[in-house]
Amino acid sequence: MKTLIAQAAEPSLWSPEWLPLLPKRLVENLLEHFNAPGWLVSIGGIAAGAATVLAVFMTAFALLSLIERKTLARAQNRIGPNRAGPFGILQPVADGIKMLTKEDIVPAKAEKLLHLLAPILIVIPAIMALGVLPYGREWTPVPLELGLLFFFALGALTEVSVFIAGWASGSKFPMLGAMRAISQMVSYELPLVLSAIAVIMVSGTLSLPEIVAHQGGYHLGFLPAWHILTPWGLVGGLVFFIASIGEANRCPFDLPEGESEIVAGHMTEYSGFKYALFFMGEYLGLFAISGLGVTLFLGGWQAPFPGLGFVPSWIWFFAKLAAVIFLFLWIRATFPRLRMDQLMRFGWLALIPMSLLTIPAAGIWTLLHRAGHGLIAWVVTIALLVVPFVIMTVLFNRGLARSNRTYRFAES
Amino acid sequence: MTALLILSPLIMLAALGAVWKARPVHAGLLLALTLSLAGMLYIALGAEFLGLVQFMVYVGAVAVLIVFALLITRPRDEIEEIARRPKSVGPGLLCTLPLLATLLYTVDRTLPEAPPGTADLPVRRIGELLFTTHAPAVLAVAILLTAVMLGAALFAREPSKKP
Amino acid sequence: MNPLAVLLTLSSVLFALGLFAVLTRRNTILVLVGIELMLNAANLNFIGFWRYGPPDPQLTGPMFVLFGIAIAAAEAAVGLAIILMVFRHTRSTDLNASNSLHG
Amino acid sequence: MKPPTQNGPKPKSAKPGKWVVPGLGLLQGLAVTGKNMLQSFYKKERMTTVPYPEQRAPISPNYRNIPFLCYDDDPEAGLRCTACKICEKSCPPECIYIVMDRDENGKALKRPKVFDIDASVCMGCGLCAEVCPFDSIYMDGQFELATDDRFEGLQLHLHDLAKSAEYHLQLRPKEASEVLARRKADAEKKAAKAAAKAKADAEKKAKAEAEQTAKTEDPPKEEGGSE
Repeated sequence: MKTLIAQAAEPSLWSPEWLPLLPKRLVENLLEHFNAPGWLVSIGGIAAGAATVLAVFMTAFALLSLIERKTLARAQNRIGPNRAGPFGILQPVADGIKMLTKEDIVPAKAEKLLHLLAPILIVIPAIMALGVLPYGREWTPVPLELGLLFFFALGALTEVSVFIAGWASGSKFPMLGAMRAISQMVSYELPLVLSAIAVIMVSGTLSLPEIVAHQGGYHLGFLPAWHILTPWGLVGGLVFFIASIGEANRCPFDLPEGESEIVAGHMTEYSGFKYALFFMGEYLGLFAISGLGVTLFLGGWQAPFPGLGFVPSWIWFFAKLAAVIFLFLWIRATFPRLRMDQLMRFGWLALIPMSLLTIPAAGIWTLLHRAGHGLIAWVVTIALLVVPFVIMTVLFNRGLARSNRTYRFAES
Repeated sequence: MTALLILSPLIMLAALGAVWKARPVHAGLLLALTLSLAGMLYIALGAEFLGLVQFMVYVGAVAVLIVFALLITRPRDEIEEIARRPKSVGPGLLCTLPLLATLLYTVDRTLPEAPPGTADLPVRRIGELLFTTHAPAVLAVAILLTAVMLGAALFAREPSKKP
Repeated sequence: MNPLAVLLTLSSVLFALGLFAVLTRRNTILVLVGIELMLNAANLNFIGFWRYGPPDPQLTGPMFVLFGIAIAAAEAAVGLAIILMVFRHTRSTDLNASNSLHG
Repeated sequence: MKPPTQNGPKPKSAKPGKWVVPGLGLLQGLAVTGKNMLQSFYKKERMTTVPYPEQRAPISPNYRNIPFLCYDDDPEAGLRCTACKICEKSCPPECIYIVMDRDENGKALKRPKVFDIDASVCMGCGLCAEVCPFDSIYMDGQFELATDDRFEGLQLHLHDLAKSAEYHLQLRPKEASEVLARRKADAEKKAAKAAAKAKADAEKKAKAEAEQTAKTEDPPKEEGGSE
């Protein structure tokens, strides 16, 4: 046992940078100590790494369900849940118990097996997506060479599981809700992928840790080289962020399961823990997609200022993640829900052209930088992005001026 | 190799289900399952890029599209399907079995001792190849896809009701 | 057990199942399912020969699979659009019902 | 008849010179909620809600729910209600039930023996409070009426209904003070009248006695002449 403690006393094991990897290395040390076979050690390590990621994001999910309600409350000048535990800390526990004790109703006409399978199929891709993101300089649970493509492949899986959830409930309304949700997710995945392509083109790789490494360094001493701070990155980041709201079915685009819409969309016939699984899937999907946004545009675990080497890198990732998710909540507290046709028109006529615009802008940006003319690159890309926006505003205003509203009065 | 032996029977079963299942939506979902298992097989064989593209394009788009079409047309003919099955199975088998026999025969006869082959698929290499040697093909496919998108949108659009 | 043999039998079985589906299914959309199966069997062949064949710097196998996937997606989209048009016209997706040329 | 399509008023944003930049409106919306979010932490008047059971927001004086009977000082004796049953007759859903108190030999005592109000029927219209001539029944502001028994629990009896005048004063300061002032004035007037009457009686009695004493002195003198 003593050698284990000596091993565990390695300075680097307890250093804050390696803290998230502590369980994984402890399990590996333990297995090696009991000289387990090689493959068992690696499996144990992977399991421990996965367990840490899961533990981190389960607590984050519990906290987010509380923080969301408190932030929405604060925006509406009220306090938000503060009954369960001090400041409402135990509210997620209360919700969890409520969900567990609720009776699990399966409608008669439902396909029993698929009805059970759907919530599982929604949570699995969300959790798998969390495994790919680079959280810290040393902490990337699964450093995939095709991390980004893996991410969008999982996005495709959620659509099939949403369909199964809607169709397996048997009745018409969940099916309609599912069709709406799928058409929204499909049409919002396009700008998501297109704006990510701009990032791939600039950083030249599909692997997420390398994209974050590419965003290291500081221009002019203090300006971090994040993609969001470049003109094409700003537009791409905004499009990515708005598309991720659509992809996660969050507030302005939460038509499928909005309260005033078709009951709860594809989740109508679920109750009890299956319903909680849907929520877990939605929140983990929210974490995953905003984590990807942080990695692609906000420079993952890169520190904002040069002098902050002592702070462990994963702190920056989670700080940025918290900021992005606060923005989600803020937007949820502010904007009304879009109608289905407005939602689709906005997706196709506004987001996709803007994301298509970022790709040539990013191309020109890299070429000019490679040719050494940094300043010209800024000017050209800004011009390339701002001019179409101005043109669109002019057309928008002229259209607005010309549009005479036609009123149809009810026949008396 | 072991992954191959696990996945192949699964794919065969899922494909059989997709073909034989009376209820159309079940067949569609089983098709999605076959496609995702095939994607996993590609990844097991070392072609991750193709496996993930298969997931994204086939499972994400084509399978969902097929199942959507099934939803819209909502066929309820699984009863006649079973009723008329004996009549259509005979000729169907009559055509496919000889084809299967010849395929398996050719597989068995022409198979040299397979060298280990390369197990990795460098994505950067694919990118270079796509835009150098196969550049015209990529442009052609791009034009084709846009044409298909517009065509499909025009086809499926409701005839606009004159106000 | 030669892995290439396993792959090729798998793809040929898939192809046969696809053809069987195309021949016996009455619902046009499920005929499309059969076509997708056949295309997938072809892709599988390419990957099998690329993986267990001689090393190929030109990566012709994967290239073919990429274009195959793109074409299959396009084909599925157009096929379904046509099916929807026919369905709107004849209110049924039964393959045998749409055998009249007029109207 | 084709519905008249009429060019509506030009949208404000479309007037020339006023540019509408798409996306600016969104930021203004975010600014509003952001301001709310920030100020709710340090500005008191931002917080409109009150943690209910611990603190209670004051209810407005003209809120009315279920009536109550007012008594001056003693719940039994000081009860203003004289069981005149006017409120019982005037109650639209007839949810008031009064039985007059009678002493042992059946003489009506001006007091209710039984005064029941069915809270589940009472719709809080306030007619009983308007018609009551004896300022006895008023509308209460008490809304926590939840009981676990849906029949007997909602029957409010005399002891539930009787509440002190101070409660009334605290519930509706302005109205209660007027009633009290009026009652005090009536009481004084009555007392004054009673006092005046008492004085008058006293005088009459005194006069009567005086005459009687005078009569007892006169009759022996004129006794012979008057027969």
